[in-house]
Amino acid sequence: MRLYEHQAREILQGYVTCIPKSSTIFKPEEAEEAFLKLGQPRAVIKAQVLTGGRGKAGGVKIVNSPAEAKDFAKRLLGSRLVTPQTTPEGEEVKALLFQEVISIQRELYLAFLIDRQRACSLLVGCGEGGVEIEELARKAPEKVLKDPWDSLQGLLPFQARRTAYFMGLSGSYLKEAASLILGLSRAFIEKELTLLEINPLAVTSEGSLSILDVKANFDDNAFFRHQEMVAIRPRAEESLEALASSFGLSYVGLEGNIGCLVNGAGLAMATNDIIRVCGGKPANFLDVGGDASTERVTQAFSILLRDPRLRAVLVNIFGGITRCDTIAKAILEVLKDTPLRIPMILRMEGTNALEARKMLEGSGLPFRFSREMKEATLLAIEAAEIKE
Amino acid sequence: MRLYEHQAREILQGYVTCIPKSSTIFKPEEAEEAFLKLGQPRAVIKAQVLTGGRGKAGGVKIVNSPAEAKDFAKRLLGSRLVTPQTTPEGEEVKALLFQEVISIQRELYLAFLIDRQRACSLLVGCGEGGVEIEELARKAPEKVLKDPWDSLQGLLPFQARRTAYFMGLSGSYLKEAASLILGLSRAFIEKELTLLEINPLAVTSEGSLSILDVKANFDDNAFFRHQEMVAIRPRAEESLEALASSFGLSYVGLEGNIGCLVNGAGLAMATNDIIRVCGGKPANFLDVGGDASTERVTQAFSILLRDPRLRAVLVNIFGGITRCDTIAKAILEVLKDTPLRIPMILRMEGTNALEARKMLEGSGLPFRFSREMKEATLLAIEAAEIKE
Amino acid sequence: MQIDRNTRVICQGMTGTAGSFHTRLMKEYGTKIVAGVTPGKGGTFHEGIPVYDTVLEAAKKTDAEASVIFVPAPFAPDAIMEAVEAGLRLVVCITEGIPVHDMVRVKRYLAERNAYLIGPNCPGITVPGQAKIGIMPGYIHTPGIVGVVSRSGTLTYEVVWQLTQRGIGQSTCIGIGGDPILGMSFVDVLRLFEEDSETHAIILIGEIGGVMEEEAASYIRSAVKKPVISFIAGRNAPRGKRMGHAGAIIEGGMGTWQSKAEALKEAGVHVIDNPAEVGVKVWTLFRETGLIKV
Amino acid sequence: MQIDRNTRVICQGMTGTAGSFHTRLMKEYGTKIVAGVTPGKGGTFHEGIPVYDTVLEAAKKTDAEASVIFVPAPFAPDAIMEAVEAGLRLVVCITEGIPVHDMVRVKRYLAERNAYLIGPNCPGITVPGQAKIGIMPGYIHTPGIVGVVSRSGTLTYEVVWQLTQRGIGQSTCIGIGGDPILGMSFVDVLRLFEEDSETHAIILIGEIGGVMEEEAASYIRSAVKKPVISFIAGRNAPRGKRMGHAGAIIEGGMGTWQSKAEALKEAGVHVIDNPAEVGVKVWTLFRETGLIKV
Repeated sequence: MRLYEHQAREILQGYVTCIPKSSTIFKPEEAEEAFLKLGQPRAVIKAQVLTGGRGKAGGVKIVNSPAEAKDFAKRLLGSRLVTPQTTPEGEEVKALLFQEVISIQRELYLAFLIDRQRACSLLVGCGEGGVEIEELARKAPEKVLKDPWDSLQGLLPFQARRTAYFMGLSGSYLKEAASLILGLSRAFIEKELTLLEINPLAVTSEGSLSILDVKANFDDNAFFRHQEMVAIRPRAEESLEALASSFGLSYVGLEGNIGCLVNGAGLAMATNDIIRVCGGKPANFLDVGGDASTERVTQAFSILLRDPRLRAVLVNIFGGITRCDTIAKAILEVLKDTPLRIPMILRMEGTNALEARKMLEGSGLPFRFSREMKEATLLAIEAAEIKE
Repeated sequence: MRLYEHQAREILQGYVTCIPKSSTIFKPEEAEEAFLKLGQPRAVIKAQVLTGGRGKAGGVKIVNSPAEAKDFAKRLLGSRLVTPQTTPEGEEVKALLFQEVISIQRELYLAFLIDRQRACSLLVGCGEGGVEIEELARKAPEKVLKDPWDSLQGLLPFQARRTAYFMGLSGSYLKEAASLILGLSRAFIEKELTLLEINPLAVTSEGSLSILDVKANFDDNAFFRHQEMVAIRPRAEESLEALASSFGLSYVGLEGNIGCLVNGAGLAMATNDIIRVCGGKPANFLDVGGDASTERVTQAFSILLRDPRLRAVLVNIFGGITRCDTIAKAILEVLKDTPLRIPMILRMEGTNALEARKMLEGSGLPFRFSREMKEATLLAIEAAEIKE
Repeated sequence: MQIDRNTRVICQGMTGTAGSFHTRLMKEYGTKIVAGVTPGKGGTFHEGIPVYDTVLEAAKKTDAEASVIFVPAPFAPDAIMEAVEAGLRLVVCITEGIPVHDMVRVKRYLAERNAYLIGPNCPGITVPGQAKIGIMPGYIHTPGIVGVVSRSGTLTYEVVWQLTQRGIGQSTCIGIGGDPILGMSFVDVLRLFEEDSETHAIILIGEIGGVMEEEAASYIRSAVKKPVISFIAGRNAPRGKRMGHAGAIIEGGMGTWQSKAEALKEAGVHVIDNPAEVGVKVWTLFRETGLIKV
Repeated sequence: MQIDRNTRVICQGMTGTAGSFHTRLMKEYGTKIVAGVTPGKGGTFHEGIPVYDTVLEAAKKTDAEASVIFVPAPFAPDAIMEAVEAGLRLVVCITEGIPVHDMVRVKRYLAERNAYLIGPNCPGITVPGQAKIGIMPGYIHTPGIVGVVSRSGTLTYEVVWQLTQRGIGQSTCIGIGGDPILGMSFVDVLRLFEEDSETHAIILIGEIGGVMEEEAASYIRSAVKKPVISFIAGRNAPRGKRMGHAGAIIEGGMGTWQSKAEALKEAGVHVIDNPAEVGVKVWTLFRETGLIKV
């Protein structure tokens, strides 16, 4: 789960001290109060979206009065911000962060993530921060320190100091940065983040450090230990993706017209690949996962069928821990309430595939069956074209 | 720091659930209320002392009424409990624990400690508990499981289950014991205990587990991280040992008449040894430690000189990180206020020994000097005998 | 790591729904499931198999060498460590949804011990005609000369099934799992396949993300003599919204389909584009290289 | 582990009171102190010696091989790990009062790395006439053939001084420290002494408590050919009030003066009773065995 900047700040509160004063608003009416609460002549307002490039897209502004703040809030809240990293529809702005204006002397970069290869935590530090960091890392990799560390020992204080030193900090900055880095490492472990990025970390004109922006990812598998994360989980009604996620499904909307329902991420990607290879366009990626219960698959189908652009549905199931009869049962369950208006091509193989086929054939509904992935794909593409 | 049973119970509260209901009193007037608060027809009252064998010494009793409770409390509070493990003077009873009476079906044994050789934590479990455990461990070592574990990983759940299984527990007991053992392991690590012993752990007639007695040692070096332990640290006025400990000194009262002040535990023991070998009797063990400040040594001297039994004082200092001139300064400091009524034999060698000797000789006070440990010892013994 | 019909396997979490179901299927396939482990249920029987409280006890009593794990994610890391500590040389963890920080700890634990872990979030291992330890459908396999290794579950079945339908048998099929942190990696399995006298060719099924395929490519280039055929899923996957710069800084351009496909091709691997044509492409290739004689 | 006048040593915590004082004494003795480390004071000079922010930087710039640590107990475990991680092959930790659970973690860290740790809570190591890394008074030493190893600080000085006064020189003196968990143990040092061509006899100064002397005895019996003389402090120490049964269960009768003395005697060690007579006893013994010729 990607965290909004204001959520990430909230989480860091217990771990580090150098977070600028801020507050978050969800309605334009709250803008003036938020501005006044900061108690400063100016405030920076930042659109809360889960995408980069918001600055250049007009999602960040320094305002000089409550009125100006309200104006900007009115304009931005509820609008859709389009950045180079979003789809053309952009992302809706549902919250704004009001923050005190920090005068920056120097920008630094810090990040924590999981090192998959070495199976450990990784601290990344750089003496230069900002949006050009990737470019810098490519051109001058020696300027970026990548320090693997042991989650069991925790990041050691000397590692934190070493990184701070590498970032060009000395004297009191060295100590302040080391304690900041240690605090972040604890947040990374205790909150089970898979990414924690501070960019930029500012050296302020007042001579201290300040976290200007935070990006954080929480491990969805760890919800069972983190009620505080469950509390801020996107609500199911916010989007199809969120709805799917609330049932443990992985759903990504695409731009085509063939709805796909597949078990397993690899097979789901391969199914999207083959539709493309054969000349069709998938409308979504939908993985019902391993060990899918009837209820989960039922939800998957009803989410899938909500998409008005669909011209055909391709179900590609290779049973393993997921049993094909479970899928069949779920399909019949959904179609009891929702009549099927578009062709559905079913390809089922693996555990209990025969039982599933029998159940579906017995239903009298107009399914088309195939035992081959390519044949099923071609049938789906054909059906989608006819319907169009 | 050894914890009283009631303090150890307090500490375990956040970690485990199966602690019997109890309350602690410090005055006889509180006895009736404590009895009534338990809300049961009977209560077991236990003297809070830092020594074993209190049961046989009359420090534990089951009472059947508030009046009986008050009676027992009056008799015990303020008295000195003598057990085979105390000095003949015994240990003063300053608090009583009132606990619900548990009906015991079976007694088990659990302990956590530091394994010095392997430099790790050690879990000890046995299917038989009670006071005969040492005997059992000697006669049938295969009945005692000693399971080393990694403090970094923490005790792993399967290790806890394995130990519970070894202790002969199964079914719901297995799970309850495993979760108890895990809770205790967390307390052991988080509270920086060097010993945590549950003996006996009872299987009750009601079919659950119950911690009947707890012994715990806290690592004195870890006070800087544990304000909650600082809060229950014995107050300096409680005993000479506590007073010494409050200044970071190690003081143990003995039965002789030669006061010893030495730097370093090894040399302090060796000094006591040589006094014995030469026919004298040390009155105490007093190690001023490494890196002794003037203030610390001043306190050491004034604690030492409070002992009315002293007939001579032997100061044996071999300077290393402790500088002899620091010691000399402290001696002169103390003797400014407290006139020296008994002979003091000074043996100083090592870092800044010459400077120290000069300072002391210049004071005009009646010190006797020696550069040899044996000679100094003989002088002290001689002095103590004359004085007597 | 020799797995066959005599390999004695215990099942952790056997008394749960998935554990029960797949224990039955494994037994039907011929796998020797000798015990189950469910704490608190020791002393009972399930599906005719004895259940123990601890893996240590189960392993001692049954002389087991391997374990397959179906316990829920919150308890699976402990189950893995318990199996390894009890001396089992192969542990297959089917469980999906284990938090990544837990797996970091498990890997740390494994690094100091001597055992193979397959998974988690994997279909397991099948030696066709001998034994399957995991959840792969049994009938899709047929004995033969191809070693199959895959990060995916169901996509593996798809590929194996295509092979079997065209008469191409498999020596061993291993699904290493789809999680960020895994027990055995592609390289670990490639090493075994290269050494295995039953395996004459290798199929590697990858996915976008991570750099495991790139590592495999570099290992193949240096140490694998047997022919390798590969399919990488996700060529047309939507580029996920990026979150910060850290991932890009670390992977440095790797992780994409292009990066993986190029690395593998440079290592002499045949990279196949159409997932439905793996079987037929392998068949053609084997004809050309003489691995199949007609 | 070769220490001599050319060994380049850094001092962690050099800018503190004890660090400053003993750095001066070490330099006076002839030890090559090449740098100090105090985070936040990098770039300055102290006692004419350059100070760095990190050990890594100090080690790189000065080519140091060893470190001596005077930093306060709460920060000392980190200082030890920093020194080891920076590649120093010998770390001497003088600091006393490190919590035991911290040292457990440090030992875990050291187990996976390649360095000698002496201490904590120890006087350090002196090679008479060459260098001292630690806080032993310099003048008590004289070069010679006896290796001294001890768990005690000041008692070591006492014994070394007795030797020197009787003209018996030392090859190396090592105080391993008095804490429950230590870097080098008696056995580690005995191994070095046995291999060291400069050392012809060994003095071992023990204390009651723990089982390190018993371990040493068993090692001496199996692997030490050189004569060993020992004094164990605490024969007349009051038996501390016992707390629970766990200690007794674990040590199983070991840890007492009797247990240690007997074990050492059985291993052929000369155990001396009077701490004031170590020097004279050693002298007599050396005369008898020909290690001193008159």
